[in-house]
Amino acid sequence: MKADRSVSEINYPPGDLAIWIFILAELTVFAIFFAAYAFTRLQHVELFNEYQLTLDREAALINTLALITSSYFVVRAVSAIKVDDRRRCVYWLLAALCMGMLFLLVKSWEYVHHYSEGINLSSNIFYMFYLSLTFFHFMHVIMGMVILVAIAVMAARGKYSRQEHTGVESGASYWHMVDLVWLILFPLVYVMR
Amino acid sequence: MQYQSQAVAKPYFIAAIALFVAQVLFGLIMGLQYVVGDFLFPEIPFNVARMVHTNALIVWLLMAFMGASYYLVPEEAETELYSPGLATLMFWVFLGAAALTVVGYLLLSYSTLAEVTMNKLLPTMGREFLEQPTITKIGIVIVALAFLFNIGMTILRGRKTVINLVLLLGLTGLAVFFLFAFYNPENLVLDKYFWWWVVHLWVEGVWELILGAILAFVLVKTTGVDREVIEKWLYVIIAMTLITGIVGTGHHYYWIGTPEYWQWWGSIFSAMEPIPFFMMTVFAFNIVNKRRRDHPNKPAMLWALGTAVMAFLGAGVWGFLHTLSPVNYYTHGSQITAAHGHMAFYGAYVMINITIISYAMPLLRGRNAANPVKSQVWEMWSFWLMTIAMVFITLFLTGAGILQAYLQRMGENPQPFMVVQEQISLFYWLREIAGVIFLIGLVVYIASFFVGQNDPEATTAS
Amino acid sequence: MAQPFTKIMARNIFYGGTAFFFLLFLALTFDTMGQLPQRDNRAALAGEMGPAIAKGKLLWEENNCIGCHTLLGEGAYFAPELGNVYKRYGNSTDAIKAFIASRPAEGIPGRRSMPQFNFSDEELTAIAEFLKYVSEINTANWPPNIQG
Amino acid sequence: MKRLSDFIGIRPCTLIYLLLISFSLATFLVGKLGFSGLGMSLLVLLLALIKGHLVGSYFMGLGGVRGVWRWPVFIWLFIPGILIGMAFYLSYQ
Repeated sequence: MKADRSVSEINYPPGDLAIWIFILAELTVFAIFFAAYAFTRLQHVELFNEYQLTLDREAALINTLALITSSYFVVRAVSAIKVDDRRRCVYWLLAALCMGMLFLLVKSWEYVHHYSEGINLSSNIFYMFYLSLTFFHFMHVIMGMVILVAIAVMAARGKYSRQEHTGVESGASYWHMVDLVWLILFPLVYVMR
Repeated sequence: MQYQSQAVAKPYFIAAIALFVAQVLFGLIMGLQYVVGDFLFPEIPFNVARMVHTNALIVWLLMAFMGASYYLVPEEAETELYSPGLATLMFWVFLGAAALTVVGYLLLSYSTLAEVTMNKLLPTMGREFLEQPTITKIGIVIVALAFLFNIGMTILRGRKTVINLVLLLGLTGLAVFFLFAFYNPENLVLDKYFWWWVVHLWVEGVWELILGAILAFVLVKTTGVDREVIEKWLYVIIAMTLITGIVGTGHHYYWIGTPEYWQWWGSIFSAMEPIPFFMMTVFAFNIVNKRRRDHPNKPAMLWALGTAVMAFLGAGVWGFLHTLSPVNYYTHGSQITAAHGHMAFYGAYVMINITIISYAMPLLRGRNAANPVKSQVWEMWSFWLMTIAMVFITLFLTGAGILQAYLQRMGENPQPFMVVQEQISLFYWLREIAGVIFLIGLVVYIASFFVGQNDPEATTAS
Repeated sequence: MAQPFTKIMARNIFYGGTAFFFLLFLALTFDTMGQLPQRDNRAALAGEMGPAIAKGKLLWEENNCIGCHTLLGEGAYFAPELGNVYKRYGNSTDAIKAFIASRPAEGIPGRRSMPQFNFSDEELTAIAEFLKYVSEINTANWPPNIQG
Repeated sequence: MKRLSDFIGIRPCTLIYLLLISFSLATFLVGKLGFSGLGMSLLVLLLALIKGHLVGSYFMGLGGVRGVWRWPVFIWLFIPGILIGMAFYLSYQ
C-alpha cells in the first residue's frame, strides 16, 4: 500500500465530512439506546435474564462473524482502490455484500422464528428493546448495503482512482459504523447477564 | 427586485402582517380571559378566540411562505414567475377564504358554522388547529396546488438551485401532509395518530425545510458568502432535522392509546431534535462572520440571526424540556406545552417570515437595498420588544406550567384543575402584561414601514 | 489538505436519511396499527353504544370542545382534561349530562364558565357515551391522577 | 501492530480481523458455557469495547488521524461503556 500522505499531516477522517456528521448522529442514537437498555434492565433484571435465554446465540455469532468479515473485505476494497486496482476493489465490495446478505438472511430467519411465536414489540420490555435495537440496526445493514452497491457500481464504471476515492472511503466508513454498532449490541443483548 | 413578477409577493406579505395583528389581538383577549373568566362572554367565548388566534397564525404563516416563495423562486431560478396572474388570483381566493372563515367563527356559533358548511358530509372540523370548515380545507388544497404548480413550473423553466429545490420539497410536503386533515375516523386514537401527521410533520418536518431554504436565501443575499458553502450546510441541517424529526413524532404518541414503545422511540429521537437547531444557530453566525460585505439592510440580518437563536431556544431547548416521556407524563397538556408552542412558533416561523419580509419589502417598495436609517432603527426596536416580550411570555407560562404540574399532578393531595388555575393566576397576569408589550412591539414594527420614508436610503457606511 | 465535504454527499445523505427514517416511521406505524385493537377500545365502537359514541364524537367536534378542554392531553389548556372525566365523575354518564345541561347561559360573573349548548337529552347521552368510551382507552396510565 | 504483522507476514488489517474474530468467539463461548455474573459481564463488555476500538482505529482509520477526529469513536465507546458497566454493576448490588 502506497502511503500518499504521511500520518502526521492527516487531521480528518477518511471520507466526506457529511457522512461523518451522519455517522456521529447515528452513533449517538445507538449510544442512548444502549444506555437505556442497560438502565431499564436494572429495573427488570430477572425478566431480562429470563428472556435473553430465548434468543439464538449461534445465529448472533454467525452474524457477528459475517459483519466483521464484511468489514474486513471493505477495508481490502479501500486498499485496492488506493493502488488503482478497480477490479479488485469491486470484487472485495461484492464479497462484503455477500456477507451483508448472509447477515440479513440469518437475522430474518430469527425474526420469522420470533414472529411465529407471536413475539412483538409489545410483548414485554425486553423484547421491546431487543426488537427495537436489532431492527433499527437491521435497517442500517440494508442502508449500508445500498451504499455499498452504489459505490461498487461507481467503481466498476471507473469513477474512482488512486487520487479520487472519497466516495469509497465514505461508504466504507458507514459500513464500519454498522459493524461497530453490532459489536456492542451482540454482547450487550445476547451475552451479558 | 430583479424580476417584475416578484412583485406578486407584496400583497401576500401585507395580508400576512394584517393577520399577524389579528392573531396577537385575539391572543390578548384569550390572555385576559384566563384571569377574567367572563371577559366578552358569551359574545366571544374562549374557544372562538383561540380558533382565531391559532388559525390566523397558520394562515398568515402560509401566506408569508407563499409570498416568500413568489419572491425568492424567480430570483433563484433566474426567470420570471410562470404565471403572476395565477399568483394574484390565488392571493384573493386565499384571503377571501380566510376572511370568510374568520367572519364565520366570529358571527356564527361553531355548530351553526358546521351545519352551514355541511360538515356532516365529510366531518373534518373541531380538531385542534384544523377547525376550518371542510370547504375551507378544500380551498386551501386548491390554493396550495395552484401555488405548487406555479412555483414548480417556474423552477422547471429556470435554474435549479438547492435553495429552490429544498423549498419546493418543503412546500410539496406541506401540501401532501395536509391531506391527512381529511382523515377523521370515529376511532379517536386513529384520529389523533394521523392528526399528528399534519401537525407534527408540518412544524417539525417539512416547514423546517421551508425555514432552512428561506434562511439560506437571505444569508446568500446579505452576506455574499459562497453559495456552495451555504447550500451544503443547508443539506446537512435539513437532513438532521428529518432524521430526528420524523421518528420524533413519537413524542406525541405517549399517552393517546398508542403502544408503550413509543415512549422510548419518541424520547430518544426527539431528544436529538435540538441538534439541527443548534447547527442552524452555529451555521448562521458562522456565515455572518464570514460575510464578504456589509449589507445595508441591518434589520434583515438581525431577524435572520434572531431566527437561528430563538428557534433553537423555543423549539430546541423548550421542546427538550418536556419531550422525555417520564417528564411529559406530568407536563403533557399543561401550560408547559403552551410555553413551548409560543416560543417555538415565534422563534422559528414568525421570525423567519419577518426575516424574508424585512429583506424583500424595501426592494418590493422600489428601494435599491434597504430602508432609511430611521425606519431601520424602528424595526430593530420592534425586534427587541417582540422578542424579549416573547421570552417573558414563555418564562411566565413555564412558571405557570411547573406549578400546575406540581399542584395538580404530583404530591399527596392533587387539586382540581380549576382550583389550580386560580392559584397560578399571578403568572397569567404577568403573561398578559408581556403580551401587551409584544403588541407594542408589533405596533412599532408596523410603524417602521411608515416612518422616515422620505429620508435617503441607508447605505453600508452609515 | 482539506477535509473533503461535497454538496453531492450532503444531498445524498439528506435524501437517503429522509427515506430511511420515513420507512422506519412507516414500519413502526404498521406495528402500531396491529397493536391498537388491544388498546383503543374499539370494542365499544362496534358495540351496542357504537352509534351513540360516533354521534358524540361528531357533537364534540361540531361544538369545538377542544377549543377549551384537553382530551387525552391535547387541545386547549383553558378547561379541565376530559379524557378521564367519566371516572372523575364517579363512573357516571348521568353526572356528565347533568353538568353540561346545568351551565348558565350568561356565564358566571368574573369566572370561566362553559357555555350553555342547549343539547337535547339524546345529544347529552351521545356526548357522555363518547367520554365514557375515551376513558376506557389504554393510555399507559395517563393522566397521573384523577384530576387530569 | 505494524511490526507484529510484518513479523508474522500478514497485513495489519488481517491481523486485526483475526483478533476481532477470536474476541467474538470468546464472547460467544462465555454465553454458550452459561457464564454469568458481574465479572463475566464486565469482561465481555471490555472485550466488546476493545473490538470497537480496533474497528475505529484500524478499519475506520481513525488511529492515524491527528486532532479531534481521532476521538469520536473512542468517546462513543467510552461513555456508553461506562454507563453500561455502571448499570450492570448496580444490578449486582
